[in-house]
Amino acid sequence: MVEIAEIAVSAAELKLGTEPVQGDGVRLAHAGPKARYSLRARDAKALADVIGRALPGKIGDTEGAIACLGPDEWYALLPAGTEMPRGEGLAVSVVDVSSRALGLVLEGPGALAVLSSGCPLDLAKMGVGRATRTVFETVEIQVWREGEERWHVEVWRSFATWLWHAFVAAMHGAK
Amino acid sequence: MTGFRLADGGRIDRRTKRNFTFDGKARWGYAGDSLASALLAQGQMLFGRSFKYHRPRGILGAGVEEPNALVTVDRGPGRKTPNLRAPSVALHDGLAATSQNRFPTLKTDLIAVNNMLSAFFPAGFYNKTFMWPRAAWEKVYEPIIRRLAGLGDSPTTRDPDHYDATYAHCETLVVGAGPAGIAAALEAAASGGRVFLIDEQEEIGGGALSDPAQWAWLAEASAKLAAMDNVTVLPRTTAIGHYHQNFVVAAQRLTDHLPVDEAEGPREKLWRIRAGEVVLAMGAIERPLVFEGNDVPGVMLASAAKTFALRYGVAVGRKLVVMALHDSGWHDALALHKAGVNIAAIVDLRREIAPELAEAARDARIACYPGYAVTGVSGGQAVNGVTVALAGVGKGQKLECDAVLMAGGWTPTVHLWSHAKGTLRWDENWGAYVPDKTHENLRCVGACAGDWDFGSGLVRGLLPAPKPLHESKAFVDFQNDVKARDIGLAVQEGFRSIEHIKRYTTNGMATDQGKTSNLNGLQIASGVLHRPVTDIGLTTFRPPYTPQSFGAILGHHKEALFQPLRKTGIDDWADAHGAVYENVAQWRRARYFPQGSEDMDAAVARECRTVRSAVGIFDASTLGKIEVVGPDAAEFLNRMYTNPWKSLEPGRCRYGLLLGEHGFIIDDGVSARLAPDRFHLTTTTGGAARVLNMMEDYLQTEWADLDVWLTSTTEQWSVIAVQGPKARRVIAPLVEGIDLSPEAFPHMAVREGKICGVDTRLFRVSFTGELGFEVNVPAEYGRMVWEAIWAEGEKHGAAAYGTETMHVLRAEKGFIIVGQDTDGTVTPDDAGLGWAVGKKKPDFVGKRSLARPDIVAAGRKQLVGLLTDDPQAVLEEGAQIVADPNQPVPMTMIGHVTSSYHSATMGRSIAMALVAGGRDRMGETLHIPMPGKTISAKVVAPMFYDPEGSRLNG
Amino acid sequence: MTTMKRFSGFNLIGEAFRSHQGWPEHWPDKAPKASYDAIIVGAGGHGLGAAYYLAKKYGITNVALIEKGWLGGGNTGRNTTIIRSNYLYDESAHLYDHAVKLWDGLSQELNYNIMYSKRGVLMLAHNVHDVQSFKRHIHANRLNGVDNEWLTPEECKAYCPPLDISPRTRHPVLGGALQRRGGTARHDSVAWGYARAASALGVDIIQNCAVTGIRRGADGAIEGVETERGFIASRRVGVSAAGSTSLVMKMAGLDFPLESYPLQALVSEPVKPIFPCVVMSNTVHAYMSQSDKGELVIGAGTDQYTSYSQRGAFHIVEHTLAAICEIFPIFTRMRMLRTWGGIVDVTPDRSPILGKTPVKGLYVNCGWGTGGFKATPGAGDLLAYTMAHDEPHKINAPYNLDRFRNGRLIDEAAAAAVAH
Amino acid sequence: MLLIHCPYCEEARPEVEFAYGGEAHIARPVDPSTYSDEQWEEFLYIRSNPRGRHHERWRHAHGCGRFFNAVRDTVTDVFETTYKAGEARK
Repeated sequence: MVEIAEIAVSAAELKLGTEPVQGDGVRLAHAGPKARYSLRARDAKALADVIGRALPGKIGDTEGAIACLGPDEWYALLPAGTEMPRGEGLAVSVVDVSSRALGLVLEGPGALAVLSSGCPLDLAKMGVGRATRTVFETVEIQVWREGEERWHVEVWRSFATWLWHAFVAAMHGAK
Repeated sequence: MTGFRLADGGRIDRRTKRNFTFDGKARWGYAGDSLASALLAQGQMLFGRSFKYHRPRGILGAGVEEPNALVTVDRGPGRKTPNLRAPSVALHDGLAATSQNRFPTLKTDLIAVNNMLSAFFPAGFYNKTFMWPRAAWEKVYEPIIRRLAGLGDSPTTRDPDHYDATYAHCETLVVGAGPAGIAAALEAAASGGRVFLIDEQEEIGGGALSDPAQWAWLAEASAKLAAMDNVTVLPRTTAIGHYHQNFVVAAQRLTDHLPVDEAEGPREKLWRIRAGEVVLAMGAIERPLVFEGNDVPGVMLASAAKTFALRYGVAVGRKLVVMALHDSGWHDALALHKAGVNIAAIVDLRREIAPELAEAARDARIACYPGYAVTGVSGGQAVNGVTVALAGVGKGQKLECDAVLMAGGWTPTVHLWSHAKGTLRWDENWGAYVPDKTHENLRCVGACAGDWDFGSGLVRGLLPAPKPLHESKAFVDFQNDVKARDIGLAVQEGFRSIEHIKRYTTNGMATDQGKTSNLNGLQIASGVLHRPVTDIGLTTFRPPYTPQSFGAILGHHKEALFQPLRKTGIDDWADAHGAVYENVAQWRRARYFPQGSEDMDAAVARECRTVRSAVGIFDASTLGKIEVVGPDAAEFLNRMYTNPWKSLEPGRCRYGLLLGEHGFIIDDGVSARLAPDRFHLTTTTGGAARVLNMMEDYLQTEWADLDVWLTSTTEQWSVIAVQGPKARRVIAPLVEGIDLSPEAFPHMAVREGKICGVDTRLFRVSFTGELGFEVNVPAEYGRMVWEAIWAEGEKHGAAAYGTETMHVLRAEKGFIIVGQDTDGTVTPDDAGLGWAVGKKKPDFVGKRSLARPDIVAAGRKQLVGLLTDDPQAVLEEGAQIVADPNQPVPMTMIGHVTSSYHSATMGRSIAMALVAGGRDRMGETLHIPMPGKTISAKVVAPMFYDPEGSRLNG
Repeated sequence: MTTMKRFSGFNLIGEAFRSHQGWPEHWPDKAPKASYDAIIVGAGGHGLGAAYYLAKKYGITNVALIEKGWLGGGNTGRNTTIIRSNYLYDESAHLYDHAVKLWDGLSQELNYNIMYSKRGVLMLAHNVHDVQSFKRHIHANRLNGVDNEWLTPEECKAYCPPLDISPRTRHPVLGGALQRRGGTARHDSVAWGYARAASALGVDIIQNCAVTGIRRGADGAIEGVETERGFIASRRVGVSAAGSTSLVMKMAGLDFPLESYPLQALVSEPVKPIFPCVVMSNTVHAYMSQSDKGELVIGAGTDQYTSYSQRGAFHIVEHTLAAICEIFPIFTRMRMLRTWGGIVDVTPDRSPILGKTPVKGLYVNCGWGTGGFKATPGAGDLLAYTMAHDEPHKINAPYNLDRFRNGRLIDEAAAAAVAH
Repeated sequence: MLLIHCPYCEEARPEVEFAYGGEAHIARPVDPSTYSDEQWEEFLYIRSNPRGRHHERWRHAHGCGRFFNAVRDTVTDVFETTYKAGEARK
């Protein structure tokens, strides 16, 4: 006789955590509001001139809170409210995506393990100051290694709730 | 010794007793015991019943190769696990195990009658019968077969346990922690790289665990490994498969070895390991011998008996006879003798035995029968003797004993090697397949590489058969009850390849996946076919190495975390206001907002009336959005979309229609030109990712010369649609810096300014036919702005509406929904959207396909409106349309209903449909045959309300 | 002709008393003759069926069936054995229902129990779009005379108790489309049954004989095939080589609209009966049944890239089992016993190509993607018909190569297109 | 899960970051209207589908976002090389 118990919590009932979660050697918290810009150009110099900031030259490098994500793509993660010129008419693309993503921060000696529970990259080999787009299981994220034991994770707003709880599950050994 | 427990020895902790039950009876063992060793210690010989004949079966092996002793372990509600191998179940207090596949009890199994009738159930018997009478297969025979088959019982409730999963990376992964594996790990670790050493057993050591002489070394090596921080040692961890480029998946058992009340955290953990180099040290599995009675409980592998005695301190019998084809049988016999187990005799088909072995046996007063073979075993549920004969022929003589040990040689464990598509080579000295070549950075060490001194043996590991093969009752695959004669029968019936023989006899297809039967089957087949083993082929090993719980494989992906459910920034408000939701792509969207006891129809009717008469507010945030920026933005869109874009002025919007290169509609949406070099595109909710990827594809690979870039802004914006005659009045008080007057802000225009003090991109667009605005604000302000608009709206009798009302309102205007009114086979002209195709444009994605013969042919299905003769009859979406309702089945269908609703506005039902030659059928009456009745409807233009569009101006 | 000893319970008992020594070979292993009236390339279920029906229905018994490996060793022996015909378009419904009609009674016709079990195939709807799409199927099927009925969630649960119909699941079950005549059959038995019956009718089954070339005459027409065992002449050659079809067609100078992808499937350990039917869910991406042996038989997805390696990625299995346990949560403690991979040949509209080719005397049956098993008898019969008459039967006429030029595609998958 | 060397990121990354893009070096005609139905069919649908060396497109969709080309053996699934879009067929 098959009897299927109701699930304790459904996907619809999950809520994005607001308070930091302290796990065994790792802390999960929100990064707080940021200004975010997607920056595109064939010619890095032209783009740098438009925004008046230096750009990292190599994919995966960061400089002044700007990461190089692709050969013609940079991503700026700046203090909330930071404005940026759009460079109208020039062969560049500056798009404000401040509200598109949320930033989550994993910090502590256990942070690497939590991130590795669903991210297939060899993160231990990722240097401090490096950043990349990748995935956590099926969800696209950006990983910024801000310190030996500090990882900033960018995730699109509507995936944040799932990711938050996936992190918590990994922190608590999937309990 | 008490029972069968030896006076001393073994790695068990004799000071710590463990209480458990088997088939409900109280039993006990020691810490460090396996379920098998604890039961053997108490004289339990009978462990299970075979799959087909329900024959009584005992222990064959001491590890994962065990085919017979399968049990169900019950760890409480929802925690029952069938088909576990007794030798691999660690003993703990409160362990509750039951035997399987018997009715009613293990000792008296009525279905064992199958055994008497076994002559009627040879290999492939089910192909030969159960065909008459025809209906009886499903009604009678199949249900019976299903009930008899199947081993244990499936769980029947939700599993309360959780499972963990992770990725891991290392320079060297060593699979198997026997002496060879440990040595490889130590060597790799010295170089400083990350090393993983994993082993399926309770503790590392492998074969060394059954050899006290190596324990000191083992303890030392274990300590050394534990002390190195670049080494991760994982016991109770089985490498289940090797995948491309040294991606090895392993499962760690975390709690099943603990009493239920001590089990905390996940039950198992899945390790997805990417390794630079993989070293396989998985050892070898001893091969049983094929002789009459080789399945009587008490007949087992010599290596198993050795493990039970030396690792667990258990004698598998009081008087043992060893049947050897291989020196390892002698070594094991001598080791057992040394451990205090009574070895009555060693029988070996070989006439010449290495002198030092023969001598040692003599010193141990073990009777030796060189040149002899076992020809039969006496005993039913336990062995009471064996018959041995010179060269295995003739009557022979009976030797009394209560256990028979088989030493038939060794089979290297090459499973993972084969998963990796590594090739195998037949090794004459081993009489087995050993690793040959691989394109992975993968190597085998120790026994699984064919590199281990077992001494010598007869390479063709078969005993002479006293009877002709077709009479042989000797077993090859114990669990599946495959006898030597079944393999003979398969060959006799024309099966030549081992794949066919395996499938016909089911040899090697049981839960042990042929670990002890594949090679014997192969050798028997090669014997009958008089062809070398290598001509018969080898069945490929497939993951997993041993059966693996689904739970660990799906890891965290269950229940609430199975898949993300995307919600908009306004979702909470909808929830608080009683929204009923529907799932669209990964999102959930409010479908309608019932008030009081309203059902969907009532709620939707009210929402529609409110929008048409006053104003409605709708959360459109899930629509896909792409910001297209760069000097060539307009040129790019001109090439992607069917309609012209270059002429669109900044500040204006345009409906865009997107085709696949095959010419069929795949997406649509209204887009705005914010500046000469900047567009704000919208796509369907489900199409967002697909469209962006498609555009990137063309941009990067076909038109790389264009200076334009695409950025997804779907989640940057919350989108609030305010629709209805009072829309302007609702937003006016909230908007700053935008002149909302019709003159300054016409239909299909866009303005940037502020609303509620927040930056907004304000669109004047309408998917309802009413005066309408779509308010785009940064996502985190969506909820605040929505509430402000709602507050204003309430002053004008506004209603919040959901997707269902949105669908009705747009249908009243004949606007299509891609994916509902189109289905991937519809062209712009089919959908009545010919006007949206730039006739003068030389090219756009999909244009060429629109000129293909069948696309320009007459009679294609075209989108039309339908009005039922009975205005209250609402057609079912998906209902099929015919011209002649009285024709016989199969009928000629000329189309189907794509959208159908009751329109409160029109006070009647309306529908849209794709109908062959539809636009030439205006006014024609068509028929929709439904179960029990046929509905008639008139073909009309797909535009039911305000055809002149006057309401757009409020 | 070889004589075929009849299979029956009576003969089985009789043979039991002489240790079954009287059973002859299912099919004698033949060496190729110099020429045949017809050659079929590929001894999977479809090719075996074609050979059988050529001899049985269309009077062409001088037939060679050549196979590069062992018969039934490809997708026939690697699939999840699902049989159904509740397809949307008339062309598909007629094609698959032709097969289902032949499945019925096939055991008796072949005198070989292929274990066709009408357990019912239940397709789950999880969102409004699924419901619209399935209703469209059901109405079309009804007017085509194909059984397919709508079940409420409760009726789905009653039909398949392990199903979780709680509205709180990620993809709640809103209902289902049930075809009661759908079900499963024993894949190996189908191949062996056809092989035995075909060779009894005079068909030469030639295994381990790969085709190395296709010989065409001055007029371009087929003259025969080059094989590892020499040239075999015939003016009629039917290719039914699944994933290898592109390669064989190249030998005839034809490029095909085909790509071959890895498809994985898996089974659990056997357990007592728990799962009474076949359940499919396109939205959650899972389908499952339980075999007579007791194994849960689970179909996984294809990998994203083309490959002939018969080896898939593990994350495909992860996603499949997550989907299975989402719909059937009682199975997380069940254990995966064996996984395997096949090579599926896919056309641009994911419907098969079955008919003539631009080369006179060369016929083709391919592009069945993940759905070939259910069509086995129908595909065999229609390929045989087409070869015998040098023109397609009206059922397979729409499945021609021209459709990729003129745009008359038969796209069932597109018809279930992703929604708004 | 394959490991794929991205010629832009210049490192090997896990397959789940990538999206397969079908056969490579099938250029869309500059003016499709000049194509006959047969030529258009070939462009749209005809694929080489070889057993062995296969030129194919991948997109590092969840990485640098770029499309690139690869040569992979479809029997072993081993990558021979990967190279940037626009570079000559290898």
